[in-house]
Amino acid sequence: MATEIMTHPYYKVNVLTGSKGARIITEPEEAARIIDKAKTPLYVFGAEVIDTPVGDKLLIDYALQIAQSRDIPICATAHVKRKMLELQVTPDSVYDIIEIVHFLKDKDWTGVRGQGQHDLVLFTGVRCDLAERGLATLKHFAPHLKTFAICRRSHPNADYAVPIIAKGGKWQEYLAALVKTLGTVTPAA
Amino acid sequence: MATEIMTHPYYKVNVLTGSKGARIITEPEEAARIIDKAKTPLYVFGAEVIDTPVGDKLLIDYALQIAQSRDIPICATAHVKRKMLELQVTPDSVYDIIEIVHFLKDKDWTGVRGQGQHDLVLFTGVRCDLAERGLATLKHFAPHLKTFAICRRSHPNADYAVPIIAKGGKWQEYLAALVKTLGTVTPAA
Amino acid sequence: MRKGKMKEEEIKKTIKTEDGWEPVGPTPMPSLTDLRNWDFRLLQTYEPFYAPFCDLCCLCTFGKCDLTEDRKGACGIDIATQQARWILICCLMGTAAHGAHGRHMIDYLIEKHGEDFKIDLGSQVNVEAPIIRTVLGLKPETLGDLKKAIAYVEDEMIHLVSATHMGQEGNYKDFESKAFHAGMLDHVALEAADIAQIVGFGYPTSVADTPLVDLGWSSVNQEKPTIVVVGHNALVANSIVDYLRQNGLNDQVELAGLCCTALDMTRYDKGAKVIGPLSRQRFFLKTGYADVIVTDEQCVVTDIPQMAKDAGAALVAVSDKICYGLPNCSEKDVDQVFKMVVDEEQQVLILDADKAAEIAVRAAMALAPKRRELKKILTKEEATKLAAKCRGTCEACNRACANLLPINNAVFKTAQGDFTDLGKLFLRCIGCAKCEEACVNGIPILKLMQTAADGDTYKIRTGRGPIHDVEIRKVGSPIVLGTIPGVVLFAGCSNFPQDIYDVAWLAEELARRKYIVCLSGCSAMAAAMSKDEEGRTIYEKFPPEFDAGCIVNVGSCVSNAHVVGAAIKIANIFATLPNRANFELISDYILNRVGACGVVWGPYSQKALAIGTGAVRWGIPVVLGPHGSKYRRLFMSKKELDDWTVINGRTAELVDTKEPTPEHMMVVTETKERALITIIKQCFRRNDTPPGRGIKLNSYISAYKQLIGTLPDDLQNFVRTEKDIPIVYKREVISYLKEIGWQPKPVLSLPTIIGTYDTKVPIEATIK
Amino acid sequence: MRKGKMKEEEIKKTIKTEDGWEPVGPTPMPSLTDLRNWDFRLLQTYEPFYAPFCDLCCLCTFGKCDLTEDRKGACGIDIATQQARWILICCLMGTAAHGAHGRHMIDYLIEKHGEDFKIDLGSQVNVEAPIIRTVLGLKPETLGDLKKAIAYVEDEMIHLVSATHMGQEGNYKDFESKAFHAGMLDHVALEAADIAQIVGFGYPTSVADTPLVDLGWSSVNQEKPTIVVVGHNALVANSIVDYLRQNGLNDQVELAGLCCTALDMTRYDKGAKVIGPLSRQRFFLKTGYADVIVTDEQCVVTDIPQMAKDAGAALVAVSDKICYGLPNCSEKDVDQVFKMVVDEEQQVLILDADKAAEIAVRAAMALAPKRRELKKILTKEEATKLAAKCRGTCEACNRACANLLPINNAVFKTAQGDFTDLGKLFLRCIGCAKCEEACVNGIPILKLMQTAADGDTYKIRTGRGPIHDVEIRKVGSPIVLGTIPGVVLFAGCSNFPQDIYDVAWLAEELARRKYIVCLSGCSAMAAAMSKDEEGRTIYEKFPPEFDAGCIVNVGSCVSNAHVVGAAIKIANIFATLPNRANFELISDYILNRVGACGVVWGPYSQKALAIGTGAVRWGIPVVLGPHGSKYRRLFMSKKELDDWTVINGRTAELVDTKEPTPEHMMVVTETKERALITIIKQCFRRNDTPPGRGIKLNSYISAYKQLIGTLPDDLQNFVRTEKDIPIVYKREVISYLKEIGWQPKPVLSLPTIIGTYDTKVPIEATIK
Ligand code: SF4
Ligand code: SF4
Ligand code: SF4
Ligand code: SF4
Ligand code: SF4
Ligand code: SF4
Ligand code: SF4
Ligand code: SF4
Repeated sequence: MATEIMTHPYYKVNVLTGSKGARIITEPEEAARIIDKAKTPLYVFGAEVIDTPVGDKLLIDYALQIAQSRDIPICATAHVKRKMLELQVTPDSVYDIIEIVHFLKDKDWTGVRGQGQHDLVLFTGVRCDLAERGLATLKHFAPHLKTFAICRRSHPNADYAVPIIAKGGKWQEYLAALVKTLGTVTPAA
Repeated sequence: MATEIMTHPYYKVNVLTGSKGARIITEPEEAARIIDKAKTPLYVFGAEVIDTPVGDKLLIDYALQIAQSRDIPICATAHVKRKMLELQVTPDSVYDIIEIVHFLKDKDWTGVRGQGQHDLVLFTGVRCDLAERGLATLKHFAPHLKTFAICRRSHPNADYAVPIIAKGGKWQEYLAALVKTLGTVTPAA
Repeated sequence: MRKGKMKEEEIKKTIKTEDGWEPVGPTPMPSLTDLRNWDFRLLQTYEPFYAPFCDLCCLCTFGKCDLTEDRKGACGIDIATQQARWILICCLMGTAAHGAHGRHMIDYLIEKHGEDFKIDLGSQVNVEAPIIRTVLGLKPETLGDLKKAIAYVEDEMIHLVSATHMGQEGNYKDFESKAFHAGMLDHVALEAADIAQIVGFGYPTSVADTPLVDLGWSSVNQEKPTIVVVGHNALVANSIVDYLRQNGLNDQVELAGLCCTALDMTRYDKGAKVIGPLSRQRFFLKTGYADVIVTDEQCVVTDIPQMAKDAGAALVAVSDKICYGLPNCSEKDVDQVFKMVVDEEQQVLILDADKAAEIAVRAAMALAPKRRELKKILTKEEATKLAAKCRGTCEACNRACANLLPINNAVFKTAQGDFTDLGKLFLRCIGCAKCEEACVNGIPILKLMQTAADGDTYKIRTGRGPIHDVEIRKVGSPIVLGTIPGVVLFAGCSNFPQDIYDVAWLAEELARRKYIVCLSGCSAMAAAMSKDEEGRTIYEKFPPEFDAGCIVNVGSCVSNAHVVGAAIKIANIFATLPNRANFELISDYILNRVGACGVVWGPYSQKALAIGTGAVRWGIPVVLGPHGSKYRRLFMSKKELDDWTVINGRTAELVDTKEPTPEHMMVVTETKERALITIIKQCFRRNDTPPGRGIKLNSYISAYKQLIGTLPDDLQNFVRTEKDIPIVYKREVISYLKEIGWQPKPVLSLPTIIGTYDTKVPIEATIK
Repeated sequence: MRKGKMKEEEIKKTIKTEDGWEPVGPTPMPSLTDLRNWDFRLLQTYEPFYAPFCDLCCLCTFGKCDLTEDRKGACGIDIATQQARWILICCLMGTAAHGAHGRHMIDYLIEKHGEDFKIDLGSQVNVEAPIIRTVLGLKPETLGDLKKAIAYVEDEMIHLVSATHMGQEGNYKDFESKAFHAGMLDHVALEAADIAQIVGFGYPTSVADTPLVDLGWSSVNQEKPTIVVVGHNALVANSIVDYLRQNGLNDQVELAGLCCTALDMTRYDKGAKVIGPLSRQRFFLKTGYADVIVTDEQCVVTDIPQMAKDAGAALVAVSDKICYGLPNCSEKDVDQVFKMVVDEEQQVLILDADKAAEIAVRAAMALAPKRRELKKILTKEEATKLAAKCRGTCEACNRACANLLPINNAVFKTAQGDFTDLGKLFLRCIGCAKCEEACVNGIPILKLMQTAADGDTYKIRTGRGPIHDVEIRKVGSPIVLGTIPGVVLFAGCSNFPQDIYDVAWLAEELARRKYIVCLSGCSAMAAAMSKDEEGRTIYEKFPPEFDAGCIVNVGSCVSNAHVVGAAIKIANIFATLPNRANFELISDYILNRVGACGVVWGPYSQKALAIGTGAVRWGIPVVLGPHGSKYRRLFMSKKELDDWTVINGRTAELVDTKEPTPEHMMVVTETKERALITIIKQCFRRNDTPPGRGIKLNSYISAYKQLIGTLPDDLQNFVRTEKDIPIVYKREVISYLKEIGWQPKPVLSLPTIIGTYDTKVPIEATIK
């Protein structure tokens, strides 16, 4: 009955000192289910999606596929928009990471599409220490939504986190499986 | 690969904020093995052993059995000695809990029997918040020994801890099994 | 920086060197490093013991840094040094709380009486400010002089706070030395603050048998409009007293208080009521008895605005330390503010004492008639019903409890209509409200406790302030000889591990054994909450004069200064050692010859930590209750394994005394039984004469036998020669000593550690 | 407490009210709550954003308390308030560091020159202390007056520290107001400290083109006896310069420094060398080049004693803030200490500047000949060999890295003999040494970096101190009109997320766009570490005069005061607003009309937090690099969703400007690209004239296009009328605005928020 929660992410500076830690989503299929269930999700792209290779692709390629599978609006932080435009995608919104987190705290915010506050926010490619701070903010001040850190370094302050996946190959497999599951499962509602 | 360590003991004031947490010893047999392997163990009896019922017995009854199974010297803290004498047992040493911890920090201390510093220290019946502090002290400042908190509220700062055992019955089972195993296994060396 | 010539001149001016009451000693107004050698000497025997509360450091943006297993922070700090830094930070919070309090009090009284208002503590007190005299070298004669003392604290503080910045001090010993400095400054602030309020408000002084006043939540007459003051600074409370007096409303309005403000208010008006210590804040405020709640500063639970709202009570915050985000009405017209408070139900901040007082009284009178219905506590039936959902099994309450109490069972029994356990629980409850918050069924546990709690009223003696010079003359010799076995101060907070009665028990056990027992603050209040069969509290049972077997309430937290002051006065008045700017000389005397011990059974606050840390620098050992382990640092010797060499003041020779006294300088004990034994032991001094040691050992042995059943296990450490052995136990002790191969130890009549380290104090100074 | 009459008289005396340089404004020497309404007004628009670093509070022994999911601590505190309390504690550490530094410096200089030593900042600076003038209402004329300024900081500090005690302030807004107060006090301390050292040591002032000096670890000539000073207080460093000069040893001994002491030392002696910022401390000290290491105070890594030992270097600690547990040799004879240091290899504490200087020099000369062998860095072969065990796979190093760097690959490549990646890594390394500590194979990664690092030497301009009044007169108008697009200060530490070149890049991008660019402290050093194709650093490329397109090194951390001072001077000198004791009036002016922005790209220290927090109270927005999120608090608006109503100073009417400027007061950006855009945006002001806004928008659009590829996504928020649109982008912008349904917004020439909250400042005061 000793409660065990995820406390040790990849980076030591992000060790959880606290009592509320992420649920680790070990299986991509479960990750897909979480995403699938969301009614008004949002996907936040951090600066690192642009230049982080995942096998033969870039992180942004997978992130985009995930977003597109459920028409999840994208918030492009930092200078990500530039790359997205190159890829012929227009982000639904452009805020820097801390700004979008600031809006997400407000339960009456209308969301990036004006359709109401988001219920699930995915994060990928945000610098890990900064992401962890933003996730801490949301954990404490945005009880109205859940966060999912799609990051192989793992994030204890998220509601859902990927386990630490050290090997590049495994990470690609995880992402590919996630994309695939989202592609095969019929969207809820 | 996300490291999970025990962070949530029974008492919230004892939540671990840190990076080094106890190994949970779920099986009494494993507990027995740990005790059995020790060369110069010590058993610290806290004030609560005297009046904490465990089923039809007192906590001190089990603690004594454990100690006696391997001739583990006992340090009686607080006013425990009085009760021990009633039970016809003389403690090997009398120090208050913080004092014995202070001695245990010193790797050159000769131990309560003058035969050298202890390599494993068992704790039972110390007020949980105080025990946790003492265990933290030893975790950081006594790398030369291991600690085992035989307490059903669980102690993250120990090296080994019992999981939280809410039900009195289960706790008695755990202790009984531990005593039994110690009694059946032939002492190492 | 080493002091330059100009700085030295400035100090001379500040302390009026020309004022020749005594020659100026080696350390006038010591700065950060001036007493460092003394500190290091203490630390050599009494090693810091650290109990880290966290494996990490999170103080700067390089972190969090993991400090386990010899890891260092990005700044290079290690776990021990980080603990010591934390201790310094916490001590500074405490010192600042008292210092700012003193500054506020003094500034206010100077506005009222002028800078030149004389300090006169009555016919019995000539050495008015032993701490300020010893530390600064200043003999304060006016309120203006007290201001100088606080200014000194302020000047030093900035350097200490600076040292806590990342990339500053890198050694735990130096952090501890700085923490000692903070603690000593704290004592300066305490003394300045209490002297100021005594003279400025005319509190009792130079009398021992101060009035007995009512204590307990039931002492509050809920028929009357009720003002409850909460905190530690009685300035506004006293203004309320003035306003009531001036308007002839004393009898019509009930004025009661929680924490030290209550204690200090009764020093001003013995008709005021003391509700209780910190642990009773939530409990009482949730009764709704208060029509108006006035919060001043320190140890004020921060959710009072919500509780006031829930109880339909008005809230007036009066301190710049606690503003609660409220509108500042200090400059507004009183009628306008009255309207805001009463009609618009607004909570307000008023930083003008007179205005706040008037608003509080008028609002209480206006609100009381409307609030009759709100002053009810639950009936047993209602309470039973509210508890009904509890099956006693989920234990969410227990797990959240800051005092590890078995709430589940008590609530479950309450659900069965049996309030006994809940009543008992209440006596151990520290009022944190975490159980209530955690309860999965939303049971209002604190409200249930109101129903379960007994409604007794008790008597507490109001704080008497400084110990009289004549008392010192009388007890000085027996204390130093050891024939009065010790002076024990119960100070600090109500974070008790066990029953609220523990302090009363400990105090009584000691008073019976002829210790001089002093109490202050929350401990003084808690000790009043226990009656004997005849219905008397210890304040009624034991004499109030500072002498063997007394029970003395010195006053609020700031009054703690007077007990340290008494120890100094023993050196100064009784032993005629010069104290002016002579910190080391006096502390060495106390450490070696004055059997004093501080006890904080319910340690919780940073203030109590600062006080305790200061006491250690003065050579006074401190015993803490188990919560004290959460301070993270103690000072302990290795007992007989350590080197106990001191100097014989008479011969200037080193002598290995082999005697671990005082054994520890800051130690935690788990149970009241162990605390009693430890307190007794911490009163041993190297200077004890054989008859004195005999008396002390008599206490020790009797208590040990009573509580543990045998002779003390470490008795051999404290018997120096056979002459030390108390007659009653002679045979038994001798046979025991033989058995374990005891050897006699030297007895020194003039022991000192001056000369065992690098100091400007000559050994000769120790023998006067 | 509200100020009483006596207090007011005292203040009048302190600030020499009779001295009629300006009438005294409403808030002379403001205390804790005097500017609270202003603070609350700021907080109304710029909400605190908290990023808790920990779910718990561990500040008192009631804890740890779990503050998740709306839980409160035992004291009643909630998670937001706890964060705010933490911020206050950290700000106080920063303020205290600067305040104590200032006090030390001033006391020292008073010993040297006397209290009446005149403040003379040269012919170009008449408004000598804009911060002290505005905050205190005092025009400091002598060192003694500067002491008064520090005494004010000390007086206020104790109250602020007090408020952090458990059971004090219970509302996050009030904690933030107190943090603002701490920040403002910090600026007072900065200004006092820098003015003191400028006048006391004769640092450059009233000149813009101060000398260019050498920077970089390779600038140190390891053939010579070498002294390296580390820290922030150049007092002892300057004494070393004096000693060298007096003994004709300048050419024989190499004197170099790390951190601000280095910068300040070059203001005293342009022959001294700057090794680099904080991030280079461990890196350099591990080279062994230093024969003697002198540590003063602040940002000194705490494991220097160990590093000194490892390197066989002598260590002399010279500050009471950092004593490392060392023997205090301040009173010992120099020869005796020399012996301890050189013969007995003891590390020592010397709190006497002259003595420390002499010891340092003599020890360096004695040790250098013996230490030749120790001054070697690894050859590539040795380094390759040492790296050999790394397979690049365990990643223990990466996981420990405080800057999240991919160390494994770099070390693995090094093992193959390829140093490129390690060289690149070095440029991102913040020198925390955690990788080394974590490495499972014990590879000395920092030593490998020495081999990988390039050995270039750079030029940095020495700190020039205050901005000249005449410069202010020149730039005042274009800044307020907006035609100089902004004044940007790069301040603070070297905890950079990305390359050490980032600051240089940002500074250059802005200077090119005709911003006024100032730098200080570690940022000023880092910006020097980048050369163009012609080998020039930005200090060589851009003019040093405070004007459009400049690059100004103001000096060390304490010199930051001068940039805030420049903003004040724009209001005071250019706009002739009275600044004496007129904090709100001046800050309102800055907030609405002076396009200034502070940048701390590598935020790490509590000092930088205090500086930043102070800047916000002055109305100056602050942009932080990503590590700044670990400060736990930002101030952000909700952009166009917020209410941006201000008052038109001319008509005293409320006007909804619909314009979010400045958009945030403290914000973190992740990448240098985003930082540039954000900095540009934070320089917008409501007061911008259409041509001015046009120029600012031109920068904004050009940068956005360059870095993100489109028109700014929030362009509509900042175009008020078509007149604001820069010509070059006119067509494109208009079509975009049409598309998204943009509506024109009011343009105010005299915007103010005075009058939108309860203040003593009349609206009329804002239009002068
Ligand atoms: S102060 Fe030191 S140990 Fe603490 S977070 Fe900063 S670098 Fe790490
Ligand atoms: S209020 Fe009392 S019983 Fe409840 S959790 Fe706190 S200490 Fe325990
Ligand atoms: S949490 Fe509530 S319901 Fe559960 S055991 Fe405690 S009082 Fe009963
Ligand atoms: S030191 Fe305290 S606040 Fe910091 S991480 Fe640890 S528990 Fe949390
Ligand atoms: S200060 Fe408050 S929240 Fe923090 S540990 Fe103490 S009671 Fe808990
Ligand atoms: S020293 Fe540099 S590379 Fe190593 S862990 Fe620290 S920041 Fe990372
Ligand atoms: S920890 Fe050491 S061995 Fe492991 S990857 Fe890093 S440098 Fe290589
Ligand atoms: S800029 Fe920052 S790191 Fe550098 S010396 Fe100043 S405070 Fe320290």
